[in-house]
Amino acid sequence: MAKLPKPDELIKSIDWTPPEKDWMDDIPPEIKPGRYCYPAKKNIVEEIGFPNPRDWSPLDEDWKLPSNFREIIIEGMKDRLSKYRSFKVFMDICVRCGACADKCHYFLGSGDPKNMPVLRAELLRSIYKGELTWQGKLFGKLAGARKLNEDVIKEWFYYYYQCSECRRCSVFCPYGIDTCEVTMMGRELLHLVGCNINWILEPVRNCFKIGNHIGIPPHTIKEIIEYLLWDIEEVTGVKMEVPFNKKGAEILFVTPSGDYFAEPGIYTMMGYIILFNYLGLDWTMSTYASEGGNFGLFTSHEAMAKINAKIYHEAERLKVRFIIGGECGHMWRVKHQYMDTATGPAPKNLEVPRSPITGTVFEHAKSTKMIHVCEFTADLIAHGKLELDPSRNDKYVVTFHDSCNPSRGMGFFEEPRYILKHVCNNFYDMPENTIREKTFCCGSGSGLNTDEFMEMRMRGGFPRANAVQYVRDKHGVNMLACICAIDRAALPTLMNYWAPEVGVCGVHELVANALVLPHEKTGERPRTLDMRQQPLKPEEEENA
Amino acid sequence: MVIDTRVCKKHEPCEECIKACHHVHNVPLIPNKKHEIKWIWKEEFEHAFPDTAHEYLDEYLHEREFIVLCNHCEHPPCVRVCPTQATFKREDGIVMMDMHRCIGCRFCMAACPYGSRSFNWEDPRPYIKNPNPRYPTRMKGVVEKCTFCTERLAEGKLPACVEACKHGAIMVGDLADPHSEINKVLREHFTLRRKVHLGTGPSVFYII
Amino acid sequence: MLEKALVGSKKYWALVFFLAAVFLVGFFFFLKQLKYGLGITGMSRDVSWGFYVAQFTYLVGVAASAVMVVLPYYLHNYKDYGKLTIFGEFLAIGAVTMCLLFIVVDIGQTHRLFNVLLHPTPHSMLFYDMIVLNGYLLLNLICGWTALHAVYKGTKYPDWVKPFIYLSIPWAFSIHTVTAFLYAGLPGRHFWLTAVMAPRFLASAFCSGPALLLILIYIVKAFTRFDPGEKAIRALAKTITYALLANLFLFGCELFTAFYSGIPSHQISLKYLFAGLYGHMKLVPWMWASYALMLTAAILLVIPQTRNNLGLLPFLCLLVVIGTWIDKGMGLIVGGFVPNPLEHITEYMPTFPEVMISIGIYAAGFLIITVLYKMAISVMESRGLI
Amino acid sequence: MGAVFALVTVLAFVIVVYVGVGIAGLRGLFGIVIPYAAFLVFLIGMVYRMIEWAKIPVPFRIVTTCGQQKSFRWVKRSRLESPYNNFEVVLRMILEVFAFRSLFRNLKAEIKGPNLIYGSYKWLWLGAIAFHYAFFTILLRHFRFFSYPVPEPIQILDQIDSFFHIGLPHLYMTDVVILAALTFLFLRRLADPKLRYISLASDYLPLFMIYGLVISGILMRHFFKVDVTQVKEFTMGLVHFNPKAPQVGVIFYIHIFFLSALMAYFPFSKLVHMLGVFFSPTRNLANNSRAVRHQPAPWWKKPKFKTYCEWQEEFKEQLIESGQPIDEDCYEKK
Amino acid sequence: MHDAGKVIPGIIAFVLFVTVPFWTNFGKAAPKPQPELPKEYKKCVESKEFMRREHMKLLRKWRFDVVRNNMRVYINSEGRLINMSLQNECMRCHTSKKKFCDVCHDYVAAHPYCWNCHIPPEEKKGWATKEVKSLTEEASSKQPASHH
Repeated sequence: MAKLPKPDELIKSIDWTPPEKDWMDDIPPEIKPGRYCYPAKKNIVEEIGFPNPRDWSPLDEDWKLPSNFREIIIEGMKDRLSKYRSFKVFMDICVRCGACADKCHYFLGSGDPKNMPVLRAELLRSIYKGELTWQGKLFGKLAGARKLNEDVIKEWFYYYYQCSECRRCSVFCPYGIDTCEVTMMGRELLHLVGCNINWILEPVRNCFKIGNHIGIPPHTIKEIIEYLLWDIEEVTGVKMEVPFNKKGAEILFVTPSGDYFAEPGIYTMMGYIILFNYLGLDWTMSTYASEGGNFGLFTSHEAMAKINAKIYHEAERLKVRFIIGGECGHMWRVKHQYMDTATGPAPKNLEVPRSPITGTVFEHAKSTKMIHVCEFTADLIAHGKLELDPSRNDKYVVTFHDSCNPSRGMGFFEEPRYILKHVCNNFYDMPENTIREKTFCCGSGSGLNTDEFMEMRMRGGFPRANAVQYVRDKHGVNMLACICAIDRAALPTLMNYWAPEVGVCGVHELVANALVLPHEKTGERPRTLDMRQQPLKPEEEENA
Repeated sequence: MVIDTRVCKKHEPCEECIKACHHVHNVPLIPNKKHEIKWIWKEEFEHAFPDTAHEYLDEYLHEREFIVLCNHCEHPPCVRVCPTQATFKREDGIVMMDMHRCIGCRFCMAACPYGSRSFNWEDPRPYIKNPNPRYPTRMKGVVEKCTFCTERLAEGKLPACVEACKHGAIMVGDLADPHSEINKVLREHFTLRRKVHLGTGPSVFYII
Repeated sequence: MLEKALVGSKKYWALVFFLAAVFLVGFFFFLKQLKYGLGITGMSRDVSWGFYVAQFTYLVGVAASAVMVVLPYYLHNYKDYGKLTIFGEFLAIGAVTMCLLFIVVDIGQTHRLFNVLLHPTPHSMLFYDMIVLNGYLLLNLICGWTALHAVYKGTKYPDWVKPFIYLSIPWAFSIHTVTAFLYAGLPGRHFWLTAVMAPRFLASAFCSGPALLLILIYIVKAFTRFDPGEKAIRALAKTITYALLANLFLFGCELFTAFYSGIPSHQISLKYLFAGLYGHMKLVPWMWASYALMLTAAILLVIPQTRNNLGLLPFLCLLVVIGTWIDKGMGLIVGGFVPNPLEHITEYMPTFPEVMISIGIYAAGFLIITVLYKMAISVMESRGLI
Repeated sequence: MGAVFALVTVLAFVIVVYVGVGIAGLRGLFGIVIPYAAFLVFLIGMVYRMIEWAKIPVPFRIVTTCGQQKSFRWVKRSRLESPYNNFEVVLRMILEVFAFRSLFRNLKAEIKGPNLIYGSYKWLWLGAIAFHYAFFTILLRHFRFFSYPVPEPIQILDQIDSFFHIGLPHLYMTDVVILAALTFLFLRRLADPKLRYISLASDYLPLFMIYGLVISGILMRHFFKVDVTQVKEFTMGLVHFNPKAPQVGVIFYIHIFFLSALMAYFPFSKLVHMLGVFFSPTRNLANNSRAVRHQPAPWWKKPKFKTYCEWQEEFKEQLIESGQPIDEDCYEKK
Repeated sequence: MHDAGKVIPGIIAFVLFVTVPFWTNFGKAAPKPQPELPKEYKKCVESKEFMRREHMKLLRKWRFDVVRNNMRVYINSEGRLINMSLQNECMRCHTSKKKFCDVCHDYVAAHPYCWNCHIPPEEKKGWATKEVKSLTEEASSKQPASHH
């Protein structure tokens, strides 16, 4: 693995001035360690059934592409141009105004000009023009057109796996051109010739075969959760329960497997469990549909649908009334924007979500019947159904990271903030141009949170981390709350690198900290520990 | 220009010069005093020469009305203040107006110590009964004043007022030419000029 | 930053729409004026400048006053004015815009406005006034905008703007000086023909402008979280006090010169304004009111107890604003024209359309100020400065 | 490179017309044949592009949400940035098309020491909006050559545009604005290294063609005068399908040729953004995909996946071992 | 086609918009301006082509020369001397503004404002239509706030 430069060296190395050389002449790209992900293993590609499985490395001269790769790609491109209006329109209408250029976190952190969204799209657009339009064929480079060759494939692989599909550029584009769509198409085309990355395909394979990204079999899931239940008992003094595969439950709860696998996601998981037990919900989890996340989204539309379909399938089998989804970014992009047309309609037994506690009917989810756990909790708080003691989070000065997908693919800004403002006393937003619809990616989105990609992760995460640094220095922020499993996995590393002393947590971890359980209310057993089993009020402990 | 006010006195209430001028130049007759346009008109002594008037003046002066018009000053303040050179001094000394250029800021009106300038507060045409087809009118929003009949001088004619005065009370000539008739008249008579102390160097002389 | 002015409370939008509506009403009357000519105003052959030019003159003063906060802050590093300078500069932007609009409506041939540029005439004071006013607008736009932009970005203002800030200080003096020269350089207008015209202009500017700024700040304070701090308000009140005293003193000098010398032409306009001439006394009550207000304000401002009473202060400022507004906005210009050079008396009062157009321009100016202030406050809020 | 090519192309246009009309006298070709042909290409090309796009389905609701979604009544939602129904989408599109909403949001990033800071940057918005509105006004103004009597609104527009009497004929304000805006749009491509890097010949060419169009128009109005009456007789002839090429200066033919070139170039270039913006799925859809059932694309097939029963079979042992319920329904069906 | 309900009206709107000049003129006769030329004079100041093209520039130059330079005689390309005056020279031959100037000006919707001041031959009678008395009343009613 490549050596990671120190933060100050990294900043100094950023130069946004592009080289004098024309970008079309600058291929194949110099594949730099720390900036690419390892290719998918041969057996995994085989198991998924994708073409051209082989052992190869991007550092090799020969990528062992199929001999007819040009035809494959061009046919694939034609096919997609006729299926996705977004793709065709985005190929046609870009005026290269450059408004998107300095909006991409990977560009801001790396200065690599091909990370400018306009140019990332141009990598594909130039082939579209050169191979599929007469203008391009006739005028070539003057019309921004070029021919497809192996070097172009290398370039695509390098740069379409340096895009986290965060859609920040799309916010600023006067025509709403969404580089995410272009990257998705680029990746789909690359799959056709067997150029894919392991960090994405292995979870996809696991999801297909076992039920979740990490590949935890059903009995292990139960074990893990039981461990968490013990921890909960340790902290709260209450023995809680998590029903599995319970038929006839009212609610099916789905959350990314990251939440029951690793810190700090597990604390968020504990948060859900405490909340649901506090409310006495009739809920269940599934060890079959045990994945809320969806790495299929980073693979292809088909893979995405295939993973997502399990949730409705399970909801139908369990005869639940509606579904609650946990805190996850790209999961919610799928649930919000794709679920309906990709795997809908929702099975008949599902009803329009209605909070059993407050009676609120979630009209805005009346078709997909699935609500975000933050929506659920915010509604509870708004109706005064939760007894909260925000001072229990007083050791934290909290800021909130808007995850890309719920922000720009859903419009989900107020609900989590509303919760945070009720469960902790010290909340500060980051500077306005780095949050909400202008939020920055953690640097590791869309399946790029792998260790070999570390340099690019730190570079891409620089804008986000820099904003955290700002509130850390200004308001003493020491906790970065988020509603995304990838964030929870990627941000601790990022914070460690750029903004040490800032922790990462899910919103529901803080909810659970603040939630006053009935016996705590009576003073039977005051809570002294937080979800992490650290003292709630460190100073007092020391003084005592 | 020299005006022999003694002649005028004899022929009161003669207004031939005013009538002629205002007709030739299509000067409108606007009943509203505030919007009046005047190129040449009559004033009493205390108004025409406010700083020369005093209570012991002869009745004779009080009875008289004096013809006043633009003085075509040697150092015209109106020219100095005009921001567009719409009013300018020609080489021959005539202070001229370029109606095509005037923006109607009325700075010249504030600057002129003789009240010689009029502004078109409204469209003058409805107030012109009998226009002279050989001369243009003005439009609303510009300042105008006596031009010493440059259009007539160019044709070798005398200014309209001079020509109209049957009694020869008004005469014009070249002050720069020491042998001109006008210089002779000025040498022979004691004359007054209006507000000389302001340093504008008015070129209209009054024989009292 | 402009986007910050596009989101706001209902009250903010109510104000914006109200001002815009008033502006449109004024604009409607301006179209009538364009059609009919300036004859729809109360101006006349004798009083050829009126309300418009008077408002212009007054507002140049308001604009110039920005320097009273800019100078202590940037030159003397008077930190307490830190939050206030941007508001001063934005008030200047609004005021200069109004000045320019008053000139536009006062011109008889609006179409030919650009003749001033097409035929530049260096011997005309109006030419210089055009340069200094537009220059001052530009300087304040650059300085105010960049300063606010720095707040927006969370940085210090860039170095390149410093020369512009320093330039804006003498420039502020120049705009009012040159405007005074418009009047002071005319032969035959004895009321204006005085060497203390420019100092008088500056003195009245430096009390009326900061007074208006203080009133606006009080309004802003009442509706937002913005607070410039008591120290800043007190300091500004002192500036107003001294400038007001200077203004009254200079007027006293005028009175002395005119009446001790006994020269009639120097007295006559003053007599008209304060006592009336031959029964013409339309402006007499106004002028007495003006000086009564200024004197009252001066006395109360000089007494430290009343000056430091922060509840009373805005009302004292209001007295200053109204007093100087009448003095400069009515008396000074009209007084110069009555009696006319031929010593006829034509009185002047603005007509309804004339007042409506003027109110429309004030609405436009305050709309600009509202939008700029809203922007400044939102930017400061977003950085947690207020 | 691209800029030089575009410049050479545009100069070549001028030379072609100069030779064609000035020397060879091919007035009919340059005045009638080419304009008609170019207009046809424009009309058919643009309609073809729209049909081409419309034939492609929009399989997913990929709205870019820039504001709060509709959820609870007590949460203030953003109707414009996160439209929930078609009416709100129309509002969003109006803002986008008429006010360039997204460009208005533009920021400029800057690294200062260890900090990444974002400044407001609305110059591009200003340049773009000035250019487009000026162009549109000029287009409308030209309607005076295609109508008789000229409709009152067009005449009023003309008078407002030439409100300030500068020169004779009066200078149009839009002419000044469009020249300034074009110059800005051009210079920014040269001055910013990032933009220079991404700019292609096809980015400079339309700019230069519009430059040519505007400059030839201004020259014709103010300097190399042509008999405007003859020009109007000709343009009226065009719309009555009875044109006679006018005996006027070459400058007029240069103007017409630039216009023709631009029209013909339109459907095949990035200029189709004029219509494409209406087809952009991230902007023209409502953010209501959880609330309303939308039709999937016709080609879309429901995915095949491992069903629960298949999965249960595979993990039956572990399920029983860990005490998780076994779904008996799986066996009943068989 | 997808979204035909929106796309087809869109296409129709587009086509209608860009073809405005064609369909608004459809069925109307193509007009041609016929300015009335003086019968007794054959030659204008300069050639017909020059005058059609550049008369506004020429008049502008004249106005500058006469008013500002006190030059009143124009020497044309043939060496002929001409008195520079719109009102007194041009309109001597072109005896009608309506039948000459306005014909083309109206046709191309050009509205020069020369005639705000200069008097066209057919308007010799003047414009004072109102009685002086009513004018006085009107004027005083307009100035309610002021009187002498």
